[in-house]
Amino acid sequence: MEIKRRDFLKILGVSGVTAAVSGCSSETSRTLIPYLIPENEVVPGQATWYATVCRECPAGCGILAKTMEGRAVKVEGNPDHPVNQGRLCARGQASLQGLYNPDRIRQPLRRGADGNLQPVSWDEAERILAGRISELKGQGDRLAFITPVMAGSLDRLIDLWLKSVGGGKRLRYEPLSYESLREANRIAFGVQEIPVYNLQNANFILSFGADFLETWLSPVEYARHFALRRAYRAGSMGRSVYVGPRISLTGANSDEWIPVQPGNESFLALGMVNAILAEGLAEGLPAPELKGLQDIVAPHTPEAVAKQVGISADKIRVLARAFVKKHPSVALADAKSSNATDICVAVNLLNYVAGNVGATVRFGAEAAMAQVSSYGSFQKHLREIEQGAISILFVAGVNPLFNLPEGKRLRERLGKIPFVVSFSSFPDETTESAQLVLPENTFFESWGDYEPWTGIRGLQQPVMEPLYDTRALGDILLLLSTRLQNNEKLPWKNFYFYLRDQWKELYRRIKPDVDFETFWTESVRRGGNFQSVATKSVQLNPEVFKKSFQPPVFAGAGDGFALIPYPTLAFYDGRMANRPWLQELPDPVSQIVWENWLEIHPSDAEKLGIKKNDLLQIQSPAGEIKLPARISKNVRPGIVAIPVGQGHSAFGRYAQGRGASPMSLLSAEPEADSGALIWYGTRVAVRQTGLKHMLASTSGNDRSHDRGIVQTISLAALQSGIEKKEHPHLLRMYAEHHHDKHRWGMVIDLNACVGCSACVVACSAENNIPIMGKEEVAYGREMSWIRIQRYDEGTDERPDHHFIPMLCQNCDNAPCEPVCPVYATYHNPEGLNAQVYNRCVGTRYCSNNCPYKVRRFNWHTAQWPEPLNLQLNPNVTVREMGVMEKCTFCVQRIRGAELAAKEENRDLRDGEIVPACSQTCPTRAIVFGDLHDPESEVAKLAKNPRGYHVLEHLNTQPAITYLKKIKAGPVEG
Amino acid sequence: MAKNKVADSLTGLVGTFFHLDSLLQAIEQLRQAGYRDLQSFSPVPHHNIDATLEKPPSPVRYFTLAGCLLGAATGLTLTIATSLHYPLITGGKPIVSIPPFLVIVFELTILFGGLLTLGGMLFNSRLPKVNIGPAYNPRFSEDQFGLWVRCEQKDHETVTTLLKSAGAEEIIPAGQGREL
Amino acid sequence: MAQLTYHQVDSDILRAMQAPGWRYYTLLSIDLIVVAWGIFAWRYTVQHGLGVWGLTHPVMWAMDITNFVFWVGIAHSGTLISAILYLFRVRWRASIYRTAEAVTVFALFTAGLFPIIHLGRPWVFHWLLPYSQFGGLWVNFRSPLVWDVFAVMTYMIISVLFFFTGLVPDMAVVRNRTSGWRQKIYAFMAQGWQGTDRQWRHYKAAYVFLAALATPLVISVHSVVSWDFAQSVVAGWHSTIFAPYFVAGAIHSGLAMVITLLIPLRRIYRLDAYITQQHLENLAKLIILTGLIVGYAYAVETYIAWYSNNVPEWQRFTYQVTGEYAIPFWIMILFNSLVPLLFFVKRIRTSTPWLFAIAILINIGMWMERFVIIVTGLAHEYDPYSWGVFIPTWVDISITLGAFAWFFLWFLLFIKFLPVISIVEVKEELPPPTRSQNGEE
Amino acid sequence: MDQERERSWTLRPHVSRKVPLIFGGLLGLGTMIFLVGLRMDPLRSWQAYLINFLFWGGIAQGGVVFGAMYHVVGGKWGPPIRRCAEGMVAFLPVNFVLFFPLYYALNMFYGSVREINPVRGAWFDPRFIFVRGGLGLGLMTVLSLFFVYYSLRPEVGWLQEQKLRPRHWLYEWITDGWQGQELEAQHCQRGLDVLSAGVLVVYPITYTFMAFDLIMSLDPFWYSSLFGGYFFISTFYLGLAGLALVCVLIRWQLGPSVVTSTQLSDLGRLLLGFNLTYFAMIWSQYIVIWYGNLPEETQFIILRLWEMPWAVFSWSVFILSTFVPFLIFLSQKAKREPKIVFAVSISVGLGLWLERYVLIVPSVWHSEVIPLGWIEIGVTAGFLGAAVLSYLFFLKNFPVLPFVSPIPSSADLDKQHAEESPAKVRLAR
Repeated sequence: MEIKRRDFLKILGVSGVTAAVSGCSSETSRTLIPYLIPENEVVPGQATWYATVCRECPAGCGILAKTMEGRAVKVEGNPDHPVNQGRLCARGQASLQGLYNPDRIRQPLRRGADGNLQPVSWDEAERILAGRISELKGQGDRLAFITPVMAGSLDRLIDLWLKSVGGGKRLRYEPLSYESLREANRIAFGVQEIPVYNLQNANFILSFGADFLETWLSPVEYARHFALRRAYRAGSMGRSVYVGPRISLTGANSDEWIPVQPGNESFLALGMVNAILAEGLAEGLPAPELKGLQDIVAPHTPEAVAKQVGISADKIRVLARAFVKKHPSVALADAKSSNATDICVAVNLLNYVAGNVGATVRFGAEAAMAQVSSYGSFQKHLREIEQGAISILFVAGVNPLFNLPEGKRLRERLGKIPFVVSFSSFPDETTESAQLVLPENTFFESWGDYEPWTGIRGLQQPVMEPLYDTRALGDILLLLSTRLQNNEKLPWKNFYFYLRDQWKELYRRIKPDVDFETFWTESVRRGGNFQSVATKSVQLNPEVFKKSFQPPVFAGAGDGFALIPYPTLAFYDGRMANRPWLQELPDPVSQIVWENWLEIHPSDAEKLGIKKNDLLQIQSPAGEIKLPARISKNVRPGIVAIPVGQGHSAFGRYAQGRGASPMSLLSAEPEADSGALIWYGTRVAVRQTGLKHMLASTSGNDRSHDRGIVQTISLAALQSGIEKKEHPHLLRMYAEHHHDKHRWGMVIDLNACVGCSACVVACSAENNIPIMGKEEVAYGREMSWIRIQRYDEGTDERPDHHFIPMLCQNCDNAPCEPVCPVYATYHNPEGLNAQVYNRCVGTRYCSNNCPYKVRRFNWHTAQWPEPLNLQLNPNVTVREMGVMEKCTFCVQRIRGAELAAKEENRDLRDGEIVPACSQTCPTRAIVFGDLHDPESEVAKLAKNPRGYHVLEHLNTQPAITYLKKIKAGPVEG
Repeated sequence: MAKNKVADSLTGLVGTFFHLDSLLQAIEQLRQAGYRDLQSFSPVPHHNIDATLEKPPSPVRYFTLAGCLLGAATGLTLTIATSLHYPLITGGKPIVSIPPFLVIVFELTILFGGLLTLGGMLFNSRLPKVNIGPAYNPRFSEDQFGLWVRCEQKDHETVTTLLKSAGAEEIIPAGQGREL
Repeated sequence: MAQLTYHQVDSDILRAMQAPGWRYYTLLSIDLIVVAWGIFAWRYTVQHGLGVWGLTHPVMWAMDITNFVFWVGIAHSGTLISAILYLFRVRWRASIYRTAEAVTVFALFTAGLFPIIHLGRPWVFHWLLPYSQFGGLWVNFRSPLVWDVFAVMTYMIISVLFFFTGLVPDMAVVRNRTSGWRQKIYAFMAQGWQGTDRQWRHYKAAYVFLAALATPLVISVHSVVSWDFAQSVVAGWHSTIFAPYFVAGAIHSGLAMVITLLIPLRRIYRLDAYITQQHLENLAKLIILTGLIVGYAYAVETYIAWYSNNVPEWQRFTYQVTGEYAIPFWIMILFNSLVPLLFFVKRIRTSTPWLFAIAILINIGMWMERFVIIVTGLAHEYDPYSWGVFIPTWVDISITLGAFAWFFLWFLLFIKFLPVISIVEVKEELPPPTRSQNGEE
Repeated sequence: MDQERERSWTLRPHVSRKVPLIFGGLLGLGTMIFLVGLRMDPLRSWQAYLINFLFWGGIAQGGVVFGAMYHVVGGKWGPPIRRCAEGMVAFLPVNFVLFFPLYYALNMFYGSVREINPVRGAWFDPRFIFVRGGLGLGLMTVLSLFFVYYSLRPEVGWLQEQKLRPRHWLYEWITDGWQGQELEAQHCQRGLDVLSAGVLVVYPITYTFMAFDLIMSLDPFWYSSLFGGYFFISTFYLGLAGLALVCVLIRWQLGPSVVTSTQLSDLGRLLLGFNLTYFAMIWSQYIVIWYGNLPEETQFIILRLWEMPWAVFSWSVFILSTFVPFLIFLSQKAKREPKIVFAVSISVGLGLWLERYVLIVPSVWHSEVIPLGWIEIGVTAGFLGAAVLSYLFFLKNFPVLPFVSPIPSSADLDKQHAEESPAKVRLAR
């Protein structure tokens, strides 16, 4: 069968080439430098890898794009990039579906007389735009330019360009900004920055609502840190406690969840500081500082706080002690309430007294996020707009009309602007109200650089020709300036040369001992230039001693529920909602797909007589939305939580008309101190509509019913030293069969797995897994080969979520194999449970007989609307309707590596073969390798005393060993 | 009628009876008179007919046995040979896993046994036949019995009288009447 | 009263084969419409994929396989009556075995469709047949599905042979009573039968051996069918009792189906003289037996589910009793093992309406049994995350109805084209005409 | 007619005085050995006791069940065979009594089970097993006794009328309230109908639980839903073998006119049929367990089938009780030949004794030496003695040729009724 498959692939490859021949011309592609130097560029059926930067969120991870026949087919993390070190999150993996999104804007558009957008040529578009700009006659400040945080050459170019047209207002807008944190750092330490957090050194992570595993600052990096420190080493492991109104994924992965009303976090932090000082645990504080601190926290005795926050004073003391004793620890704050800055300040003080500042909280290398312009200033500009002070608005790479509260009023305001230009690659809420749309390349098609943290400069090169008639923002601006005869100010032919010049300056600054070309080539190849920056020490800023701490205030009726809108793992702020993979990716905690919901505590639901899937009307002073109910103990009573990201009115077929966006419920009033948008500042009234709306969940049952699928072990037991239990010698019904060369196997460490689901998307990308849509998934027909199963092992009071990646176990005694009448599935000599798609007749017996239920059946013919089909991996068959499919440890990668080894006639190296899931796992929870080779990592791990097989009693002898999750229990101190 | 071309001094007579006992009587009388080449026609089988004709038991059983053995052999070779020829491990079960194969063996045993049984029956009773000989009378299938006697022209009278005495309703000459 | 004469037997039985009236044609056309609808539903499936059925992950088999098992089961009583009772020299089978055997053959025609219908890619169904494919790759003889292919094929062939062998002498009768093209056909089927002593001798011998072969075969077939489930590791499927339990169940349903068909048959064609109340009562007695066995199996299954101390097994059982499929489950218990107990009452087992009603109920109950076994086993398997529910769609239902119509189509044709009662065997039961009798007359 | 009856009454096997003595001796010896064994190695003697309890009780019960079945289907082909079967009832009361001592064994057997598998512990409280087992066996015994009682009553009644026999408490009891032939015929008829049905319904249930409680559960993990069915089929098969043996002996005693060759061959055919059924039961369990490959099931099988020393036993069970009889009985002639039938039934019996042995011993016996020696032989001999004595007692007191018969079973009555039905299609004669 293998032979047959490869023949088939050759054919695919050829067709791929013909597809790619469509225009490989410009200099850019000549100036590309592949990550691994191949003999020649495009070889049919052979991959070329290019290093670039992921721009889906401000974290700025480095990625390697795998291109075949001139099209990118897969992205993986760039191992050289310090932020993500070769790993990617689900969003990063799905970035290709931005590039190949069928709803992309394919050429410039202008709004015609009939109010609809009509295609125009670039030339025409530039003419119009240039005309508009020249009308300004030097009143450049009537022009406003909104971009996200760009932290790189393009950012500077935009400033230059604005200057060249006589100045103009510049806004760096991020929906998930950290203004209060930045402000708090100024107040506490006098540095208006966002520091580096070294979670991997923190013995105790105390997170005040910071979801660092999903979206907070740099999730891939922090997930890695988190898992590293959580790993059980020398009798101990890092501990973590999550403080917040709801259990996020981060909360679910912490040892403890301390539910507090939003906004009360500050008092808890202060209470802890108070306790620490009272017990004299804070060492080395200069007397004046100590004195000042004592004054601030004096009113916040644990007892007082206990009353305010609703957790016992002893608990506060225990936490306080633990926080100091487990030095270095770290407290993180993601404050979104009306007193956000207070909270951040309080948390800063906590870190300070525990001596974490300088240890796990380091100033010096600041985060690009610090450059974000505050929501307050945004409001200011909007006011100007109302006064008609702005006549041209440029919007690039952001979608304020979706993300900002009071969307309707905003639209009206923008309506007041005579000329709105959008550079968006996709139709979205903002392009809806734009007069001119100049579609930008996706980052896969354009040059650029991005510096997420000072010194870490990712270099972004195009990995393929633009799919459509789109241009890079930089090029557009430069061409525009040519039209405006501003060449003397902006003398660059196109952005590529500007970028090079920028890096020349960098070159001069850091003076490496190579000539510029080598430096440049090397940087492009490696995907950037990475320098470490010295930590600078900070002292308390006297201003802090004058700080007074306010309780949170809420807009809306006092009896309403405090509303918690939260960005999600899959959609971030909503910008990813048009990626089908992410739409069909179950939310790890709720396991719901394709829509969003309102999360309410059972006790509240009971009061209001709300049942599961009841369609609810949620009303705030600012607006109202309708969402189905999800009743869950993941939120504390008195609050309701709604995931952000769905509810797009215009964002392509996959995002449009799904659920609703809670942002429209928020009040527009910015926070007093920092001017940040207040997320947790609204009370909403929840009412029944009497209608039902079924949510699609992939979880057949939330409990594991004593099936021992996720197994855990207590930290104590581990410390007392357990032996891997040897099974009683079993009499075999039939002789053992041998694997002559390799026996591929996998180890999955459940203690490392945080359920981030990156593996799921990676698998879809690698293995051409089709998406089915809400209705099919609701009926249980999703196609994912690997899934993150979530079991709630908790009590009635408190949920306790366990995550387990479930994929084909490639059993030695696979029950699925013998029942197949046509040998479509069999056990290959390397221990893989092979599945021969072309042989399958579709009796489906194999799936019935698979205890792990990891086989997927093609119920219908899979759909890949143009140009999504260009992403298909030519090394993997696209399955026909009526056949069974499943994971085979990425057999195509195994064969590839074996071939390579054969050509170089050497043995395979351990770690040379990496399946897509394992490759992308940010926490390195999944390890693959040859169980026959005793030196291989996987073989060693498989011997770990925590190891077990799922459903061992069925004697299926799986190739996957799971390592039990360690239950550390509540922190003690 | 190919056989009729064979001009033969031998001919046959067919007596028709309304009653079984008359038929039996006729058979006995004829056999005593030395006419051993008899052939009865009857709407139903009756052990007495076989008894009086003293026919040996049917050899069909050997066909059945042969069929069963053949089937079993086929089953074994089919399953084992094909599995060895393209050895694929499934579910850790041995390439030659006898227990499952025995199921196939069993089925084929029955199948071949059945087929050869039928074949044996057709072969032994000279079926199928294209055309029916003159000796046959449609009422033999309904409620009458017939007896065909092979005899020479000269014996016709004697045979006729014997048949008559046994109670034959009508007697007609039927050349090579043997179930042609 | 006067004895039945051979002559009368012929005319009575052949009466059924006279030209049909308008009732017959109405029935036939309605039936044909349903068949056509079923065929359309299948075509629709082939075009749009099995997604149009209610199947899902994890319930990958449901009504398709239910129908297969049900119809194979229906087939069994025919062989029981024609072969097994023949070996035990049970005389009363004579006048009903032809119908019973027809049921066998037609039920197999119906069952045989489903292994093909249920495939994801029916157009390659021939890959299931044992021949050398793709350079020497045959079928996987370890797969119960392949056993199925062999068992059902063998059963079909043997039953058809048995059926037609039994028909040969009767065909001669019909041949001799018809003329024109009809006669040609029957003459062909009669194979030139003349009823000579030699023919009878070999015929009888062959008949005995075919019966002797059919007996173990019929038991093996439903055992094999049961092993489609028992060989798996699915809790609720993997059970050693399945083979005998399914065989008993098969005969249970088959007998019910035979009764269901015999009652109208004897009424419409006035065959009470041949298919007597006594026959039906004997069938009812057999049903008591099979019903008891089935009930025993249910009980033991339950006991073992508890005794085995096996979490998934027991949870599946409780689910079966209380979950989405509780109603079918209780229908199955009630109709298959409790209702038949009514036959212990002589008044009930001798009353035609009661017989008919209960037979229908058993048919329903047995269909439900297969459905419950298949679906509940899959719906709640080992991995709770992957639990799911099967909800039938219009396509599932249409195909099922189509199958029933298909079966009755054959049966309707059978009534008109072949003698529904074995003429020869009935004659055998009569005293042969002898002089003495005539003396009396 | 009376003469004829008288003839068949006198036609009884005359057993020489020695025979009872010999078997009495065996009984005594066996009892002694058992008691000694209890001192030396209780576990071993008890397991031997259990094996024989199941074996000899099985023969007797199987025989009676055959009688009941014969009645229900309205068999006609062998009155003496039916009576020989009924005779086996004589051992059932003894067997019932022999159940009580097992109480002391159960604790020993189930101690370990309860530890390993506490969930089912209560269910395996010896007292509970003892009670439910006792009730089942008791019911079974009573039903069987009364079934035979109704079969004998008309004849004994006739005997009493004819004063052919000295008065005897047994006869007195049997013919208590005798109302004359005709009435009795009807009365006993009804009794037989009811009781035969009763026996046939209760037997499978009782023996299923015997199998589950006394054999399957000796292994704390193993279970097989078919095991109960398998065991009562096996027991019935055993009964048939025993019956065939007796029939041949009777034939040798009273000549071929009493037990004809045809009857023997019919018996042989039955044996063959149940031989196949028995094998089907084994196979249905084996193939499923082989294929499923679930440790909790396979261990039990592998240990017995593929691990020495038990493999030897298992395979000899297969050869003796399944394979050999099948081959031999394929031939028509063999079934008619008393000597061969005799040999085959011995082989079946032997095989099935070993079967019970290999089912029970490996579960409870965990030392190296194979427990097969004087204790086992002794205990077996004891049971043999008891069984034979009780059967002789029956032969001594009751006619082998039931002469007030054929008692028309209700099945026949139905058939007569059928004869009157308009159509004269004659059903089973």
